[in-house]
Amino acid sequence: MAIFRRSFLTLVSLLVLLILVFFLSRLTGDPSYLFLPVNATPEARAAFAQANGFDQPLVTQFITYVQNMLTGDFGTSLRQQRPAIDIALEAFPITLKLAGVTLAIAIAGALVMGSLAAWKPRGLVDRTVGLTSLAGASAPDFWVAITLVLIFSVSLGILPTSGMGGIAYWILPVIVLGLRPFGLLVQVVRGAMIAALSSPYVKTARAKGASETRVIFVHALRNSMLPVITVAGDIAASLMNGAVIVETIFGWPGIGGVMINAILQRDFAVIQATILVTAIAILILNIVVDLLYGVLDPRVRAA
Amino acid sequence: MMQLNLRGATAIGLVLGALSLAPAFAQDAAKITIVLPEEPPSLEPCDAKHSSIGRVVIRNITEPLTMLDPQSGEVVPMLATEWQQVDADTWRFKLRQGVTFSDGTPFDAKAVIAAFKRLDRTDVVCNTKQQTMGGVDLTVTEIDPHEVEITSSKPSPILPTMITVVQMSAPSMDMNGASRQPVGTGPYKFQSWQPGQQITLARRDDYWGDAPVITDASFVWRSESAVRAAMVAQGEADVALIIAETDATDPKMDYAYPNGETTRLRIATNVPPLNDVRVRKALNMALDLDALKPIVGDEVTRAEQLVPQNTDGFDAGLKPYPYDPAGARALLDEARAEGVPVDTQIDIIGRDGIYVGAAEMLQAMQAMWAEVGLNVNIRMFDTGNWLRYQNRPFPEPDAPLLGQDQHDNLLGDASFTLFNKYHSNGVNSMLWDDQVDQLIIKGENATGAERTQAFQQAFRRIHDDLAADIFMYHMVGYTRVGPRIDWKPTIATNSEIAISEMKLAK
Amino acid sequence: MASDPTPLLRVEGLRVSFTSDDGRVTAVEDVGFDIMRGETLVILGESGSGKSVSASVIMDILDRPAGRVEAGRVRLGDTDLLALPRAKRRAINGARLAMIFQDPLSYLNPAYSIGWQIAETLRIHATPGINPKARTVELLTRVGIPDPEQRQHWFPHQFSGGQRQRVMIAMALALSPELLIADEPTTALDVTVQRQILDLLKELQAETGMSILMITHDLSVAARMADRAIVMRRGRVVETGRLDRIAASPSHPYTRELLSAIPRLESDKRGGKSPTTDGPPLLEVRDLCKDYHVAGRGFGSARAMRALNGVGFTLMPGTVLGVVGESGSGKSTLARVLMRLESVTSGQALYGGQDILKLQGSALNRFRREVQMVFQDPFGSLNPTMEIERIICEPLALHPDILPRRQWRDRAAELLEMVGLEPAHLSRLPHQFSGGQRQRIAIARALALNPRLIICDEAVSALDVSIQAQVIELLADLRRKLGLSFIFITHDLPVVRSFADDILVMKGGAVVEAGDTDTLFANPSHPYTRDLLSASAIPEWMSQAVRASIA
Amino acid sequence: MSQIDHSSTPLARPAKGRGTMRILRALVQDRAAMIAACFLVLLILSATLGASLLASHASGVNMAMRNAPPQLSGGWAYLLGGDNLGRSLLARLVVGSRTTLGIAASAVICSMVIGATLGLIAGLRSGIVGDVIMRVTDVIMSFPALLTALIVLYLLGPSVANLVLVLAITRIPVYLRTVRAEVLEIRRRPFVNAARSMGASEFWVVRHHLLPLILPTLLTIASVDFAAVIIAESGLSFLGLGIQPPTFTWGAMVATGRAYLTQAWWVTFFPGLAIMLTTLSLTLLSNWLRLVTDPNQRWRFAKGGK
Repeated sequence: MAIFRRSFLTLVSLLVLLILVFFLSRLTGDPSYLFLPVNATPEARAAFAQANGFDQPLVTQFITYVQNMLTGDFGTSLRQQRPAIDIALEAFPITLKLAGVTLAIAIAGALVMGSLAAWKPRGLVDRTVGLTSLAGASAPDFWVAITLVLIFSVSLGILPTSGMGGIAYWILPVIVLGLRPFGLLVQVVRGAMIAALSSPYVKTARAKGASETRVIFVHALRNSMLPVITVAGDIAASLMNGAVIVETIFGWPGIGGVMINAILQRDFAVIQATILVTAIAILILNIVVDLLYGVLDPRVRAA
Repeated sequence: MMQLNLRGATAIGLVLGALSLAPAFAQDAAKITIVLPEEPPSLEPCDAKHSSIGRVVIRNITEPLTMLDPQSGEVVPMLATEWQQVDADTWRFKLRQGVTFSDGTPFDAKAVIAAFKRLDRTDVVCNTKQQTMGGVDLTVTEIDPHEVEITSSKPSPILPTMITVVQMSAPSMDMNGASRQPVGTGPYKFQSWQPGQQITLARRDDYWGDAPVITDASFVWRSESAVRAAMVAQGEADVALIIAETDATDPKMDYAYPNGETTRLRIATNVPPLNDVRVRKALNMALDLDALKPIVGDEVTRAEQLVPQNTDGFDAGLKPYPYDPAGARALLDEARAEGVPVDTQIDIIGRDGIYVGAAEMLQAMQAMWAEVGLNVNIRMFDTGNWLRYQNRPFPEPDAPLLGQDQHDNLLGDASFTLFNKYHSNGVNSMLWDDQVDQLIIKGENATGAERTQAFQQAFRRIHDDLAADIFMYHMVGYTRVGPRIDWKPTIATNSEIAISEMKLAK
Repeated sequence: MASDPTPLLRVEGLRVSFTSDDGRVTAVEDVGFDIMRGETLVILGESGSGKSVSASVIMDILDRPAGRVEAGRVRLGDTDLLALPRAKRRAINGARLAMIFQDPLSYLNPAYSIGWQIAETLRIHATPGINPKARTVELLTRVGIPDPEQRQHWFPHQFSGGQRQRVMIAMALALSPELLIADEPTTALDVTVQRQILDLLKELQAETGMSILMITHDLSVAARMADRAIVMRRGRVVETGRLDRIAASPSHPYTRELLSAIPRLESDKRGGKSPTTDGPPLLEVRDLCKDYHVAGRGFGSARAMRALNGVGFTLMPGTVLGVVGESGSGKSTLARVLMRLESVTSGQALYGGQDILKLQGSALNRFRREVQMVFQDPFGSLNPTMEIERIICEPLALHPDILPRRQWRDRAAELLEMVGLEPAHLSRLPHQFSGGQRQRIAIARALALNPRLIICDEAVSALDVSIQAQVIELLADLRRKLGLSFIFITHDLPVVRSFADDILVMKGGAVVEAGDTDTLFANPSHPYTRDLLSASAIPEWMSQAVRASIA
Repeated sequence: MSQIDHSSTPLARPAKGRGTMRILRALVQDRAAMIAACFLVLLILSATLGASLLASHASGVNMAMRNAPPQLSGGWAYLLGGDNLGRSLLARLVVGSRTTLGIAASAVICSMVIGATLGLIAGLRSGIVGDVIMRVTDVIMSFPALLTALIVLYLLGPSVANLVLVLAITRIPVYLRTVRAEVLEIRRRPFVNAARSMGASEFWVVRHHLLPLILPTLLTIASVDFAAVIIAESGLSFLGLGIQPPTFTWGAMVATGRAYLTQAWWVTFFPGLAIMLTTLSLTLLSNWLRLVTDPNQRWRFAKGGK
């Protein structure tokens, strides 16, 4: 029930988002400057505006956009002269793969490291993890990316510089992209685990004879998952919008790069299509997160 | 920390080595990979002036009727073997025989007509026509299957130069949208395009000219210069097009070459204090541009006009303004004394990334102007907003602005530059000078020495008398070429890469 | 019963210390005791006496690194438990030693089904011949969970408190341990359920012959269960022996104090009825009803749940009304409704002739001055970030016209003294006080505005018995001095006996019995009231022994 | 530090300064927090005094020292090396600290104040108002930050204030959601009910009971967010949408220095290090503050007893 309500509300916000994107993006300037040569005459610009419908009042343009959308036409890219939705749908799976793998690894790593850090607060693991997560949060990702390429590809020659391919091609992008999520998640896991490890049911488990490993990973961790899922959901949402830096540096043609280029190019149809795709993905993600709450915490399921 | 990183890296390296995760870089001898700065938006031949399209298409997939020799700047035959002017508006071109498109269609007069038609399409933005032919309309008629007549709507003394940009695409090509699989007469044919990842071309066995050495070429793209350079260093690619000067660290692989671009700051010559020629001269004299070369590349040369050498109209006799801060100060004092508002804040309309070091360059110039007492402020824009300031109507017509600009004229004739940039009616011009206007019109309608002289006089007046711009450099590009192939980039490389010219290194 | 000369478990010279704000504090000092096979040993003591810490050491579940065993030995048979490496030590838990806890809701893992949790014990100590699934159902059946096949898949929150404790017991008994440690197993439960659980434990002990180490602060529980008892006080054992002997001749002053609570609880002498029982009533409540709407907003039908059903009573000035009931009886809802923290569905509550349920603005503000509330949880009801002075002065700050600001500090000091604390405590933070002290602070706050009525919602339930007695004494004292009226809400009948003039017994949102305290205790008419009374009663043998010893 | 004794305002103040002394004493006892505090004091000095003193050193172009490596010989100016225009990196770090800290602090404070206010409202009003606020958050989160930047800067023009606005808008959801979650939990606690029963208004409850408890969490997020804002600003600088030269921030220093990574690592390394140390100090200090203000947590981090 709550899920339906939530989905409905999210659909409303999706609509609001599309309206905002449509009108506000058109406030960022006339695309003819970017698509016509620098010596184009005012007449040529007028012709361009007319050909693309930019001479119409904004509201008319929006109505046309919505009408076309209902027939499955999401507009044509000015730059590539092909359906904008194709461009978005080509790029999105790549982002999804990269984000998915990165997030999975970051979560797994954060669960293990965060648990160990919480098991002995102020211990060696705790301090190392704390420092890593801070470094991850404060190091600019383009800097990290290029430094890693210079070390691992150029100096050591053991990893490919960039591109998509086998496992070796994933290592650097996943590290760069995962550093910040890992840093954030590990802190969340640590916090939740410190609380969980001092909660009564952990004593019960110990009294039953469960080993410390079992206590940490079976009893405490399961109960620490709710905040982790919340934060991971937020991170996933931001990754859905694309990992621009990583995508462009490593040559992964994901949706973030497409979106940024479209914004910089004033390619409105593509801006709208990419935001539509990512927003729907985020909507689905939110529902999945809500469902996960129920799976992880039976009390939520009952409510 | 650095040490730790390296040690950790070595450890990981050993593990990876053991698992042999490292990719196999070894490539087939005659296959090459070229890494570009960006993915082409399409492979539309009529939009080949768009350099990211041209790099893939021109002279690989499609070819023009005539071609500019990058070394001499002369127009040389390509798909047309010879041509002659019939009258002021009309030229005749003899077509090369025995040429076929990669889809098997013969190349003949009908194909030429179709290719020119493609240029006139209204559904696709074909920049080529807009950019290089201005308001000139061309009509092609068939004389016989191997000869065409091209008529222009106004006299075109340099028509053979103008049509170097028209790519001969196959008549069979779809007229809807921008093509993503072009068909042409070139030595390579389009093979595949994995969006976002790579475009591959394969050698044609039935090419009309000499068979090239390279059998297969793939184009990939990385926006980060350091990564492009690293790919060639690693053997993942053979050519890294346009790398930053800072990444061109290996003299064995990296080539510096003039890339046809000229940089300047365009002065709003109609707004005080910039409407005073002394202030404009002072702006030029206050800069020690020789000292600032390293910011954009040690190999750049000082510019005093907006076209490179080998361009018809280039005046080799012009000398750049000397670095003379005292002189600049004197000029400013003089102007100030006459009531010119010299101390008004002057704004630079800049664009980060227009060329490597663009922002630093402005900051350095700003510091030097501050030395002579000029109050210059920098305003940086993204490309879209910056472009608004390039074109009439100008957004802030009453503000004393300096517009950061970079111009390329690869067509070998100053007419492609002068009217737009300096004529009172030019869309990008901030200069209103009758004498310059007359010289430009005179040159455009003349041929031979008369044309050259008129353009040279225009440039001389613009630089020496009017100081209409702050001229900076003829720029250089850097391209990294891997050890496997034998090839040198040229002035044309930014916009076309003829793979057929590449050889395998011995 | 215990004829085997070697004890099952022997604790010797145990010393445990904890890190606290003030450095290391010794929590347990030189504690030792034996438990024989098949016997029940009760550790009696109040919170902070070290009884739970001792049990934690036996089970190796001490909070670390804050807690540390400094000295002592714990022998199970021939094994010194403290000398074992962790893995070996853990293998004993669940198999030979088992433990159940006070609050089964938080001691059961909320994320797993109860069947899974019971079977886990069996899986950890994989024993050939035992099928975890079948054994789980068998255990659940034995502890009296209906429909165990189905309910083994339920989660802890889906059970009632009593059932959860049964599940706990099933889990502990999975491998028939030799010793069961029960740490306050019935404290959080309603009195009627308490007795059922204790009976169950006794039955199971008879069946399996296990020993039980029962930790409690509750004499009635001890009396029901114990063979022998030890009494702990401030980390030390102050008394050891058979419980009847301790009751008859307590040797330590503390034990005497503890036992003296019994006659006090049973006495019918109250703090003296106030003379001002004539005149108009202070509060007259008529036919209060309160419905909750359950289920989601928006879609679907909202289900109504009746929390209050026609509740009515009259409170005279200067008198004390006790409201008694078990969880879910609606007694707390009544308090919240009267305090205007919640709305009602229907009904009236006349205070000074005005219906307080309809008050708005300044009239409501005036009402809030005159009626104050003291909450159950002394840890939650004080803002942990505020100094005591600010806490006590908060009502003065909310009603700034009563007292000029410069007098607040003196007023706060005066109030603290009134509730038996020192004015020097004004600048401390709540966490620096014990539960009883915090409840005194809450009372001081309630007194700040010179109210006429104080509503106490389970105000002493979370406190130790002796502290309970002290707090009630304080309230009775205040009532005498200030002529206050009280509505005193509790689940514990004996607690109100010495304090309340009239009693209201509630069940399922309705009043089942109401009347004068003496009459009600002497002649309970409703079966539910009788149940409540008998469940919380101290066995006769013990009261007699105690009375004899004190006399 | 003022966050701590703010709680003693309208109610009678305990002997003034005693609280501050207690906190100072606690600070001296925690070595890590002490070092962090010293670093931040140093930073504030550099942003105020230092930036004024060294302004000229930070802007003078000296092509002879272009990308000069860190050195002891050239006097203090080139201790950390020179940047791509031969300006003293040390001077630029000091001068850049003013804008960096100014922008980051304003953005963080703006988003914190707006986010926390909306979060409080959403937490206290579960009806339509709360729903609307939460959906607005969804929209902000799905709205690309770059587009926000372009829109704001196009409509309002590039200025430091607008830059702060852009950075603040994009960070609001974090605070909003956190505060809402905390409010939902805290508002059920008995002391909130106690205050209500005494006649406390909604505002009073927020001011005296919710905010003091939420503040430590807010400060923790803010300290990490500080780095996020600095880095986001560097990203905008990189696209020409950030701060306008000749003004610069550490983020902009990293962004422009990145082109020289192969030749002159120090040009990006030192500003990067400065960002990291600042974040580290803020985080250490906010963690410490949380411990000091939340006594119930303190035992967990007690020394010894391993």
